[in-house]
Formats: sequence, structure tokens, C-alpha cells
Amino acid sequence: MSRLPTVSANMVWAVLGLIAAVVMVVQKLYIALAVFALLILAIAATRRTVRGRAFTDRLKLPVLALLSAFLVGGIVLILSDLEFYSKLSANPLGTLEASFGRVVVAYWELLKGAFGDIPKISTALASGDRNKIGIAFRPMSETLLATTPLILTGLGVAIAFRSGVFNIGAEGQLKIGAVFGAWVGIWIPLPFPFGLILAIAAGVLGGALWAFIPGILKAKTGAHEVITTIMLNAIAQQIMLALLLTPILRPEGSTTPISWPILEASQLPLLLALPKLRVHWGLILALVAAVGTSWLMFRTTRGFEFRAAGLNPRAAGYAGMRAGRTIVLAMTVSGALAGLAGAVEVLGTNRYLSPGISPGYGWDAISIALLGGTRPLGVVIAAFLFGALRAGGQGMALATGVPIDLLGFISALVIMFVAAPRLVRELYRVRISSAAPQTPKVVETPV
Amino acid sequence: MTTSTPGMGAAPVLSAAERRARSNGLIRAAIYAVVGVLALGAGLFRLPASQTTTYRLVFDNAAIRLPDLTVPVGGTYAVAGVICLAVAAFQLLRPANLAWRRQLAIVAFTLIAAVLTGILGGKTPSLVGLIAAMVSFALPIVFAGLAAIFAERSGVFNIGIEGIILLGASATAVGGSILHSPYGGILIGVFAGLLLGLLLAVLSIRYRVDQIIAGTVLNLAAAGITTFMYTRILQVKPEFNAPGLVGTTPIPGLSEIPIIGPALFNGSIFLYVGYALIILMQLAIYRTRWGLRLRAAGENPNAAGTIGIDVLQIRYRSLAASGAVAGLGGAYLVVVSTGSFQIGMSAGIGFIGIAAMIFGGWKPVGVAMAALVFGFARSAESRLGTVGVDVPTVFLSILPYVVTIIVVAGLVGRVRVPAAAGQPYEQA
Amino acid sequence: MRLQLRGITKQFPGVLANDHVSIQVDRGEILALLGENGAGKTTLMNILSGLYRPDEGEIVVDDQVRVFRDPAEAIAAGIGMVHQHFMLVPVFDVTDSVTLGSEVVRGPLGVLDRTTARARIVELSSKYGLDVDPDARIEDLPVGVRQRVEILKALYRHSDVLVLDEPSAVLTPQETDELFTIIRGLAKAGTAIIFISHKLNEVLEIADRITVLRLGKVVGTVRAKETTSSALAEMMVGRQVQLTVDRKDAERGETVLSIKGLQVRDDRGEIAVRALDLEVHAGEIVAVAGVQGNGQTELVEAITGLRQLDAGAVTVSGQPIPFDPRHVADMGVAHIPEDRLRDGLVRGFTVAENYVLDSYHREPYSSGIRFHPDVVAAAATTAVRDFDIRTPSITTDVGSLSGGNQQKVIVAREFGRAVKLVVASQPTRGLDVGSIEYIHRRIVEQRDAGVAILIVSTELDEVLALGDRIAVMYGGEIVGILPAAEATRERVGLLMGGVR
Amino acid sequence: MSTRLLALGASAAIVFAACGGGASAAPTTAPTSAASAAASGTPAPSAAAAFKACLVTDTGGLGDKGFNDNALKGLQDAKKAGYATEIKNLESKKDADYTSNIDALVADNCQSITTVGFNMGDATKAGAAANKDVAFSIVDNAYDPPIANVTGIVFATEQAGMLAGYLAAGVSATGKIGTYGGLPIPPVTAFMDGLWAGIKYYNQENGKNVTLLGYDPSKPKGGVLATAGNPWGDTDFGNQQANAFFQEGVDIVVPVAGGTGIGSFTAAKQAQAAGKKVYAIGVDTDQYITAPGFESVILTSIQKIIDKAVADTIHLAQQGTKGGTNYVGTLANGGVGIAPFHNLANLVPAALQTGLDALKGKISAGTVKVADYLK
Repeated sequence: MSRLPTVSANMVWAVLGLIAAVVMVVQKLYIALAVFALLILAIAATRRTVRGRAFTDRLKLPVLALLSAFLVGGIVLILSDLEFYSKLSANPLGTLEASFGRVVVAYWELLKGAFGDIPKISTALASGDRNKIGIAFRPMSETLLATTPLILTGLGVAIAFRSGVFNIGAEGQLKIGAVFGAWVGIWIPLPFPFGLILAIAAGVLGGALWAFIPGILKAKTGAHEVITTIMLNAIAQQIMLALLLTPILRPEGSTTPISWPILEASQLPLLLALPKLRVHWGLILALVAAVGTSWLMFRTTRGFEFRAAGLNPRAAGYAGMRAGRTIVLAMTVSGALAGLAGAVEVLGTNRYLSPGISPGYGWDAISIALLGGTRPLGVVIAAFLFGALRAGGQGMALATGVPIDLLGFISALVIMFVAAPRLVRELYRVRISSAAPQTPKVVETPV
Repeated sequence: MTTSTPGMGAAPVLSAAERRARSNGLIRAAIYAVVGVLALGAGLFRLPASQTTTYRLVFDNAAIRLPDLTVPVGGTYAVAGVICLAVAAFQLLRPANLAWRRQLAIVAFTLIAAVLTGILGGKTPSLVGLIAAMVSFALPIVFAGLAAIFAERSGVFNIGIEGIILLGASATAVGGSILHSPYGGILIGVFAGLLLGLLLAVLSIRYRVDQIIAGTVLNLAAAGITTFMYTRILQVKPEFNAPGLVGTTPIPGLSEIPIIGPALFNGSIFLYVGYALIILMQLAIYRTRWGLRLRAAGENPNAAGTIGIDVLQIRYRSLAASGAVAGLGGAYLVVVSTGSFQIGMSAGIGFIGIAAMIFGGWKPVGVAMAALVFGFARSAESRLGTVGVDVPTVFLSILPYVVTIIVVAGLVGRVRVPAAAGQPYEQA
Repeated sequence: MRLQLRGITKQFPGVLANDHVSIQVDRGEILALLGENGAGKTTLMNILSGLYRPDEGEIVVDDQVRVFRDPAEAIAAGIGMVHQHFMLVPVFDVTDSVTLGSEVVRGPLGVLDRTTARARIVELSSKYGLDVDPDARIEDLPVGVRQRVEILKALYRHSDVLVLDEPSAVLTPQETDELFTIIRGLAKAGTAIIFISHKLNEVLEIADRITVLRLGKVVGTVRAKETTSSALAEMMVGRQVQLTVDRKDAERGETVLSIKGLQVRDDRGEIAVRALDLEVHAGEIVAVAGVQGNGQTELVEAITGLRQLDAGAVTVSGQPIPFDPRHVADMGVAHIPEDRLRDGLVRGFTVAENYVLDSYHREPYSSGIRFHPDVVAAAATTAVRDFDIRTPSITTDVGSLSGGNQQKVIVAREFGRAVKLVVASQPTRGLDVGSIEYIHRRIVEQRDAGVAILIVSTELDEVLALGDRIAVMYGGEIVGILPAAEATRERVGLLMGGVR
Repeated sequence: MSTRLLALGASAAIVFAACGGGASAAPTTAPTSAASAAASGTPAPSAAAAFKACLVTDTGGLGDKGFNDNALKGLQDAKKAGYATEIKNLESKKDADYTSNIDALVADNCQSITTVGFNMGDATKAGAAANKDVAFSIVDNAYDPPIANVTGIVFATEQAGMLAGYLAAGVSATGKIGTYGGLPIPPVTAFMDGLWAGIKYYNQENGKNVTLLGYDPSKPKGGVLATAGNPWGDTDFGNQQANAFFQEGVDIVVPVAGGTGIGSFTAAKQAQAAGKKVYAIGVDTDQYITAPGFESVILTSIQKIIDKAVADTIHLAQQGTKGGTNYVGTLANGGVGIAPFHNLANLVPAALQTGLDALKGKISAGTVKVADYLK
């Protein structure tokens, strides 16, 4: 074990960050990249006060995890390029450089796809053309749109984690929420806010119901929620598909698995009245849910119970809290948020239900909850990041032809690195607060 | 929770576990009885005696010919009812929850058979085909289930099996194509699975990643990377996705046994490897030093560690074995059922394998039986469609999942999970 | 054979667990390792058994320096451990449990030869008088037998040195006597024994020599015949110890806790407490003595609303207690649970949050569903001052405090409100002497203020020091209640073993 | 220490990669690289002949060896043929991507956008309404009334299916044909309707009693579906299902379930190896070509000539026709058809070929209608 003073490690980071920042600015690369580099710089250089260190320590892990994941993703990108091999022997250095270049361009396009293109934005703003402005801000709007369900499912999973239950059933809860929300949104004609509210409530109820099942089974029989939620995910998928093939959701005589459109009065209105900007009030709902979750977890007695149960269910029981009720409640709230995500997708983004409702939001939610340290604010930030990945992937695919699936792989790597602080610590030899993101300890239960 | 075990009744001599077992037994008996009475009633009074289903017992080209078996639908229901009632009576006479899995399997099997016969009324389906499909559907589930057993018996909860199957399949396809041999592909697939199992072990043991998260990572990464590689490489260069096929090897004589011969003795090498694995694992887990230590690692790793057994090594090896068997499952999908890698071809088999492990009581033979029950459900589903029956099949599709939930919830009997499964073990 | 540990040093983050510890034990000798909790005894033994590697120092077996990289090497060198927490696999039978790791096998595939293994166990069992059924399942065996299985494990491996870590913690005096007979027999047969304990009397009774550890260092080694318990106690805690608490006589008031015909079941559904009657009055301390596992845990859980009553009645000030710990707390019952980190505190929560763990839902900490962290912070600040809790701040994770301060957080929480009855289970287990004195003083203060106090402890010294009346539990029943004046160590000890 | 150095090296590599990439991606160099073109931020003023054609695939996406892949081929062909100077494609992963992908392509200055699948019907309609200057087209969907800047590309798949059914009925020795689908949706059932009609027609013509297993237009809920795991990629199911058919005496199987079908081809190949004379009929594209390895199995394929339709639509768009019509691929206009028999031509006797030609003529002429044979 080397016992270099930590300062030197920090200095290394600072210098690295500085170099990266300078290079990026000189090369007219994107400002966001420079900001990213500055972030590392800041982490390295922050004064080592107790608060400051805790803060930077908390940031180091996610930042390094992201960095590592993108590094590995880049290597995969190079290695999956068949031309790379054929050219390598002829001109090794040039080929390597070109490949590295392609990786950087791919990531660069990812950023532009996620946040927009600054020159484009400024020209659009200058022109004052609503259409152009809409187009220029579209990437940002798409990122926020993709962020919305991720915040909600991420919050749900985070609440469950914090309360000591492993909800990996957000995917199924989202689908049932979507089915419930769609059903009400299609069939119950009420004037504007009421139809919408009822449909949202239905979605919340659906998700809550679907999470209540594993919750009550765990509380009453000890059935391990990981198993039951996996099974319920599969069942939810089948139920959704089956219902989409019946007149319960689709027009009589229709042969496509697409539901009726949601009634106008039950749709979530758009947030901005500019063309191309699809981001809708669901985002506000998600942010409110985040504030609400924060309030629930830290400012209510229920939240106190959830957190206590997550850390030490036995002591919580001794202090008079009801373990079973907490599990059921935490699962239900978790599922309600996932159900809300499903409803928001149906009522706001798609305005109909079809089998392609979720690309795996429920699984991303696990990454997001971990990456966000199971804190509401962290979840919002992590969801934004994943939303940016999802939306930016489109830009990357468009400009460079790199399949979006690379990002699925990269996001899996992000969870791996975040969940393995020791790995990151070993790779980079940096000090990282040993407090790993909180995940429920597996409690001894019969399965 | 430990603190709130509600005391049911006040029978003083019974322990809580026994009381629970007895009440479970009573519930089971009651359910069997009700179902039995319904089936019997339907068979005797509701269904027309004239309606029959004709099962064909042999394939057209079989050496040994048997006449078709014509069964009355009502009669089948009645027989199913009688069997259910018999199981109920047996359960009542033997109050402990002995062999509840077996009871459940018998009842489920009988009922599906009766319902199937009913639905197929008037048709002439092939019974031997139904059974052959049951076994074929069961085989990949068996591999996934055995992989799950390896991991969980050693104390690691492996939900990454689905991902390992998918990656193992892609490795088989690419490896077999490069080596121009499906058998080479199998080896590569198994080896890839082994490496992935080790990766899971390194993550969960060395880097203390929560086992469930590590498995989830593997599943997500597998889905992402295989799709990425498929679109980027295999799509462009299909020659990397042509590993070839492994043929079937009928066992002379045995494969001619009517009804079951074609199902059990006319398969690819995977079928026979599957048999060998089931038997060897069953024996090894309960009869050998290796098995004893494996179980100790999964039940109480501290006990094993303090007497000098290297628990971590056991877990590393078991996960490697788990990965290898899952990889074998992936290889099966490629070189037996498809001949190439396809996106998403694992289709949930890894999760059904975990379900089979639970239903099978963490025992290899149990897994085989559970896989047959699940395989039967799928086989029935497929057969119904084949002969053109107008019923939605969603209920058969979700059957394995629902059964698993019922089993893990202990609603039908007590489930005994390896005590340390899912818990990290720290070796100084 | 002679075993020496020379200059063993082991550092854990923040703790120097062993600081140049040297001990020696010879063939046929019984060496006791005496020390308080946290003195470094268990660390030392884990080093000896190959679970930990020492930072410095060496292990010498018969004048050869040995390095144990894992338990297998220690076992091969003839060192057998009986751990404090039994290392057995509940679902295995005795034969499998004993042979695990040193299985008898046939053939290259390692097929288990259970017949031979079983025969050897039967032989060993009868040779040393252990009386163990080789076919019984571990989970069906009582603790005393499980311990004998542990000893059998060591014998089966031909251990020349047998290390027993706190072996009597779960045994009745009678079982302890039986154990001592076995140990002496083993020593006579030539085994070297290391006997780890924090109980002075036991150590004096069994050991030939006694090495005392304090804060990771060896304080000294004495011959058992040449020392006294008070001398040992002083060595152990580093100063003159007063094992009694200054207190006035009890002013007994009205009945607060009344238990009649109580029957309670344990987690497995077995009857743990049967036909138990007990009363605790205001202003008195009733101490329940008994060996661990005789129903005390279930009794306490029944009184505090954590466990359902099977039969009988428990009332506090005449009101029956419900099966709801919160409701019971609201009736004025304070509970200090037996294992603070398992039952009493939430690690990961701050000191302030732990301070309100059972009152967070009440005014002024909450109103309705709203929780007020600022109010809690203010209250916790006061409590930290009042109860002398040494913590960097009230936002510190309670898990990072010392055991004594953790216990003070619980005491502050439970005594910080008006209570009629205090139920304290093992209130000083594993604490240093200073904290023990502090907590005892607080308990007596409560008594003097007219609170009824029920203390459950397996430490005879604590029971004798605090109790105005001493009740002894055995097999789920109270086998005797003695006034403090009549409670001698001997009488209580006999009752603890079930001898009325 | 060495690990630390390694980590440093890796980090440095990122930075230098950034330098290298930045340099090589500078706007002025390497105009052929798609990456650099996009990296330049604002589009370069395009030459008069420049035409950018783009494609959005459905969820389930590429790799289906079916309509998504085939539509992409059409796009690529359009570029080869010079109809488009630049092409782009985007994959959809979820419903919400449809609109997003269309908008992204519009923002990327695509002049023609093709979407694939009826799922995208609404998104395409909305996109077309918002971007009147872009020529849209959609595969497997038509609008009534047509939209001015959308070309609906639909196929009378059932016509080709009917030919295939007739062929299969003529070739089958056992008199049993089997089919199954991924989901019971029109693009799938159209194939099956065709098969049903073709078999029925054959039976009427020749007085035979060939039957179709796995589908009956009068029982819409029935039929075999591969929905349990993954409708379009559960190859094991495809294999098992084909075996189930073979066991029921079927000797020609027609899987209509994307990648799942590969499993059925495999089953047929295996059955052939075991001495059975069984065959399969491909769908969407000529799977003899697109699913290599099954040359001995694939009798023919029921083709929707999507690639040509897509390429032609792009050509029209390039020439200024933005839409306003629905293109219906029929036997008559060559938009649908059955693929050549390739290796298995010897299975089709001259008489059968004559019958096929006659039927094709009648369907083309409208004297035989599929719908009449669905009862």
C-alpha cells in the first residue's frame, strides 16, 4: 500500500481536470465537456473541510463511475468496428487515432443530442422564429421528456431501497399503472382537470396495487420480494398485451394492439407552447413527486419509519413501529410512483397505450436510485443524466450510426461502478467515502 | 418478522412450524377436494359422454405402432377429479406437509391434462408430440434452473442467469462460426458463461456489490451489448453468426418406446448432458464431500470458514459452474433450436429457471420436475394453437410465474431456502 | 506440545485490538484468558485460529514458528476452536457437522463415507463422555449439546490445543459444571486448553494459570491458586472496583407491574415462558437472574408488547398491556433492550434520530404526520448534555459511538420521559466499568424517584448489585424469589441451575 | 504504484483521445465521414442535387430479418440508385421515440422520412402535418383520405399469401400446412388469411382436402402465438412450434413471427436431417437470401417488396412528389409476390406452376378475391 498523502492525489486530479478543460476549450469542443472537466477539478481542489469533503466524496464516486463506464463503452465501440482490425496492421497509430476520434465524436454527438447545439440555439433565439426556437431546444425538451418517467420510477425504487425492500418490479408496476391510467383516460369522460386527475389517480392506484402484492406477501409470509416482483413483471407484461388485444382498451374491430387515444380532457397538457417541444406537465408532476418524496422521507413520521426499517427493521419493531405495515406501505408508495410514471407516459407522452410503453424504465430506475444515492435530489439528477443518455443516444445514432444499444450497455456499467466503490477506488486510487449507496440488506426470510 | 409470529389456536403440543404445516395441509386438502369434486361433477354430469378426444400415441414413422387412444372428455375429467380427491384424502391422512411439491405437481398435471382433453374435444392431437414438446421446452429451463442451484446452494443469489444465457448464446454463435464447428461453439459458449459467472463472483465477493444488483447489471449489460454487437457486427457479417447445428442422436431401442421414447431418448447431445447433469448434481450435492461443503457454504458460511473450508473459493467455483451451465443453456438455444444468435432469444428462460429452482426445492431432480411442469404448460399452449382451438392462452403463459409466487409465499407449503443465500460472506 | 504467541499485534481501523500480546500454554495445562469485552481476547483467538493474520508477532508451536494463512492450517497444526457463537450448520446432522472440512471419503470423486464417519463419532463421543447422538439434526439439539458437538469437532480433528471462547455464556451452572468436567478430562489426557472468559469465578475454578488482558495488552499472568477474585478484577479493569452500588433501601410503593400465569412461545412456537407470576412495585428493583435462553427474552418481549401472550395476564398499574410496543410505551413503560445495536438503535441514524426512535410520532417532535427535525435536534442537544453522551455532534451516526455512549443514548431516550416501569435487559452487557457505573447509578436514581424497575441480566454480579428482590428464571419459570439480603451467590447460582 | 500509473495513463488517454478526435473531426476535413458532417453543427449549404432520405424503425427494430431490415435495405438501395445523396436511420426503443425520432430527422434536414409499422401511424400523421415540406412515407399503414405529404405503403400481402397457400397445398404430401404468428395483428394475419384462401382455392380446384393448422380466420382468438417470451425473437419457441406441427403431420410450416421464425426453419432443417420431407415458407423478404443457412428448407417466401417500394417512394419524393397517395403493393404491380423456389424448384411440378400462374393472373385481374375464400 502506498501511503502518499491524499493531497497529491487531489493535485493529480486537479491537473488532469485542468488539462482536459484547456484541451476542450482550445479544440472548441463543447462547453459541457469543459464543465465536466471543471467538475473533476472542483472535486479535486475543494477545500478539505468536513462538509466539503463529504460533498466531494459523494460526487467522486458517480463522476468516476460515469467516466469509467464511458471509457469502457469507448473501447467496445472501437473494438466493435470491423474496419479497425483491417486497417490496424497497415497504419496502427493512425487507425488508433481515428478510432479514438470516432469515439469522441460519438460522445460529442451524444451531448449535442441531449442538450442541443449552442450555435443553433443562439441563431434560433436571434431569429425569433418560433419554429426554429422549437427545433433548437428540442434536444433539451426530449431529454426532459425522457427524464420524467425515470425520475418517478427512480424515486419509487429509491423509497423502497431506503425502506429495506428491493423493488425490482417497477417495470411491471409501470405497465399496470399505464393500463389503469389508459383505461380511465379512454373511457371516463370528465371535464378537463377532473378527467386527468382521475386518470392519474387510476395509474397511481394500478402501480400501488401491483406493488402491494409483493409487499403484503413479504410482510405476511416472508416471500422474497425480488422473486415475486420478477414474476409480477412477467405477468404484467402478459396482462397488458392480453388487454391490448381486447375491446377493453382498443376499438371494437381493431386488429392492432393499440388502444383508443386518450380523451383530450384526460391528457397532460404541454409545458411549452412551442412547436416540437413535447415536454409536458408530467415533468412538473415528477419534480413535485421528488419534493414530495423528500418531504415524505425526511419530514414525516412515515418517512422516519421507512428509513428506520431500512436500516434496522428489528430496532424499528422494538421502537413500536410495525415492520409489516412499513414494508407494505413502502412497497405500495414505491409502486404508486412507478404507476404514476406509467400513467404519465400514457397520458402525456404517447396519448395512447401500446406494447412499446417502456424500454425498461423499471430497470433503469435501479441504476438511477443507486446513482442518486437513494436521495430524492440525487435521483432527479441521475434521472436527468439517464434521460440525457436516452435522448442523446438518438443524436449519436443519427450523426454517427452508432446503435443506441451501446448506451444500455454503458448504463449497466454505470450501476456496476456505482455499486462497487471498492473497484473504483482500486482503479483510481482515490479516497472515496466508504458509504456505498444504500441498498437494502438481504434480511433472513424464507426466500 | 420474528417478533410477531401470531399464535394460531392453542393446541399445546404442536410447534408453530408444525401448526403452520398442518394448516397448510388442510388448506391444500380442501382445495384439492373442491377441485376434485368440481372436476368429477363436470365429468359425470356436465360433459356429454359422447364427446371424445383421440390422442395419437406414436409418430407416423415409429417402428412400434400403437392404435390411437380415444378418451371420453367427461371420463378424463372424472378421472382427474378422482385423482384430486385421492390426493386430498392422502393429505388428510398424513397431516404433515410431506411431499407437497409432488402433490401439487400431480394435481396440476392432472388438471391441465383434463382441461386439455376437454378443449381438444373432437380433435386428434398427438400425445407423443405433446410429451416430446414438454421435454423440449423443459430442457433449457433445466439448464437455467441447475445454474441457479449451483449459485444459490453456495450462498449467492444469481439473477444474472438470463443475461448469461444471452451472452453465452452470442458467444456460441460467434465462436462456432469462427471455429466452423457447433461443438467448438458450445465450448466457447460454456467458457463465456463460466467467465461471466466469475465476473459475477468477483463483483459480489471481491467488490461487495449486492448480489441482486450484480445480477441485474449482468442482465442489462447482456441485453445492451448483444444487441449492439448484433446490429454492428453480425448484421453486417452474417458469416460470424453461422455456427451450424447439432443433430439429434436417438438412442437405439429406447427411442422406440411408445409415448415417451421419442421425448426422452431422441434428442440432441444436450438432452443427454442434461440427464447426466441432473443425476450427477443430485448425487454430488447430497453424497459427496464437494456437495457437503457446498451446502455448508450456503447454509452457514461462518461454520465452514472457521474449520478451514475456503468459502470464497467454493463460491467462486460454484458461480463459475453456474455460469458455465447457463452458458450451456445459451449454447443450446443457438446450436439446437436456432442455428444462429437472435436478439432477445433468451426470452425469459433465465427467470423461469429461477422459478423452477424454487418450485423444485433447490434440488436438481426437483428442478427437472418443475421444468417439466412448466414445459407442459407451454407445450399445451402450443398444441392448442396447433390444432386450432379458439381460446386465449394468456393464462397458460403466466402459469409458471403465478405458480412461483404461490410457492415462494409458502401458501401451499414451507419453502426452505439455503440460509445464507444472498448474504455476503467476509473472509478475513 | 507447547503453544506460544509472541508479541502479537493487530490493528483494526481506529482500534489497536492486540498490542504485543504474548501468551503461552503447555500440554495438559488450562490457561484462562481473562478480560473485559473489547480487551482483545477474541481477536487474539481469531489470529490463533487462522481467521486473521497478525500485523506483527509470531505463533510458535513446539519451538517452530508457524504462520496460519487460513483456519485449515491452524487446524492442521492441532489448534481447535470452540467459538462463542456456534459454528454449526442447522440443517446438517451431527455426523455431517462434525466431519465437515475433514470428511471421510471413498474414491477419487470424494463420495462421503458416512458409516465410517459415524462410527468414529460414536467412539469419540463415548470416550470423552460427550453423549451426542450422531444422527440428530443440529437445529433440534439444545445449546448444551450443540456445544458438545463443537468440542467433538475439535477432538475429531485431533486438536492438541483447544480454545473455548466464552463457553459458559449460554450454559446453566450445572451444564457449566459438566463442561468443566469434560475440560479437565481433556487436559488430563494431554490437551492444552485456552479458556476465554470475563467471569472471574469461573476462571478461578477451572484454570491453572490466568493471563489478563486489558485494552489489547497483557496486564499479567498469575497462577490461579495464588490469586483472588478482587485482585483479578483490579487487573482486569485497571483500578479498584466497587462491585456494589451505593443505594438506600427501597421504599416500596404500590404494585406497578403484575404478571399472572403468563405463558409465551418463542419464535419456533415452543413454550418459552410458562405459568409465570411476578410483581414489581413502585420504587423497587426486581432483578431477574438466569442463564441465557431460559425464557428471559420472551418474558421481556411479552411485557413490552413485542410478543403475543399465549395465556395469562400482564398489567401495568392495573391495565392489561396490549400486543403493541408503542401502546405499551405510552402506558409509561421504558425498555432497554438486550442487544443495543440489534434491537435498540438504528445504525445509520444520527444520535438525534435515535433519541426519538420511539417518540418521533409524538408532540412536539411531530404534529400529525409532520415530523420536525429541528425540534428533535433541540431536544437531543439537551439530552446529550444531561446524560453526558460523548459524541462529536447530534448528527453523528450512532454506530460510530462507543458502546457506553450508545447505551447512554438508549438510556437518555427511555428515561427522558415520565415512566412508571423500566424494563432493562442486560443493561450493561459489553460495557466498560465507567459506563456500567453510570448506568447503574441512573437506574437506581429512577428507582429512588419511585419508578418500578425490572432488570433482566445473566450477570450474577449485576443482579446481586442492583436487585432489591431477585427472581431466578429457569426453564421458562420463576424458580425462586429472594430478597436482596438473602440472595447469596450460591443460592442464586443453584436456582439458576433449576435446583430449588 | 503501478495501478496508479495505469489509471493515470488511462485518464490521459481520454484527454488525448479528446485532442485527436477534436482534430480529426474538424469541420473542414473528411467530408465523407458522416460523423464529421454532423459535428460541424450547422449544415453545409447543400448542392442542388442533394437529397437526404431517412428512416425510423419500429420497436423490436432492426435485426428482425423482416420488414424493418427490409425497409432499411430500401433506403440503402435508394442511395445506391442515386435517389438520395445521404441517408440516415433511427431505431425506436419505445412508443415515445416515434415522434422524437421523426422530429430529430426533421431537425436534421431530412427531406424524406420513411417510418416503418402501423404503430407509427399517428406519429407520422402528426409529423407530416407539422412539416409540410418533408415527404413522409409509412410502411404497413395507409390513410383515408390520403395526406398530401404522406405516402402510405401497404401491401396486399394476402394476395401473395394466397399464391403461397396454393403452392404449399400443391407441394404438401401430407395435406397439412402449419402457420403461427407473433401477435394477432393485421400485418401478421394478412399472411395467414392468404394461406387459408390459397389452400381453399386449391382444394376447390383439385378436389383435395388440404388443411391449414394454427390459424382459422373464423376464430380470431385462436391460432398459435409466440407471445409468451418475446413474440419476435423467441427462437426456441419457433423451433418447438414447428416440431409440434411436424408431429401433427404438417410438412410445410409458415412462421409469421420475425426472428422467432428462424427457430422454425432450424426445426425443419433438423427434421430433414432426420429424414423427413418438410419445408418452410418465409415471409416479408426472400428468406432464402436474408436468412442464409436454410437453403434446403425454404420453399419460397411470401414477399412484400418493401425495399423497392421504399426506394421508389424516395425516388418520387426526390422528384418532387411528396405524397398524397397510398401505394398498395399487389401481385399486379409486383409489390407483393412469392420468391423463386431456388433449390427446391424440383418440388414444383409443371402442372402446379401452371396453376400458380393462372391463379396469379386471376388475382391480378381481380377475378379471384382473397376475401371470398375466407369463410
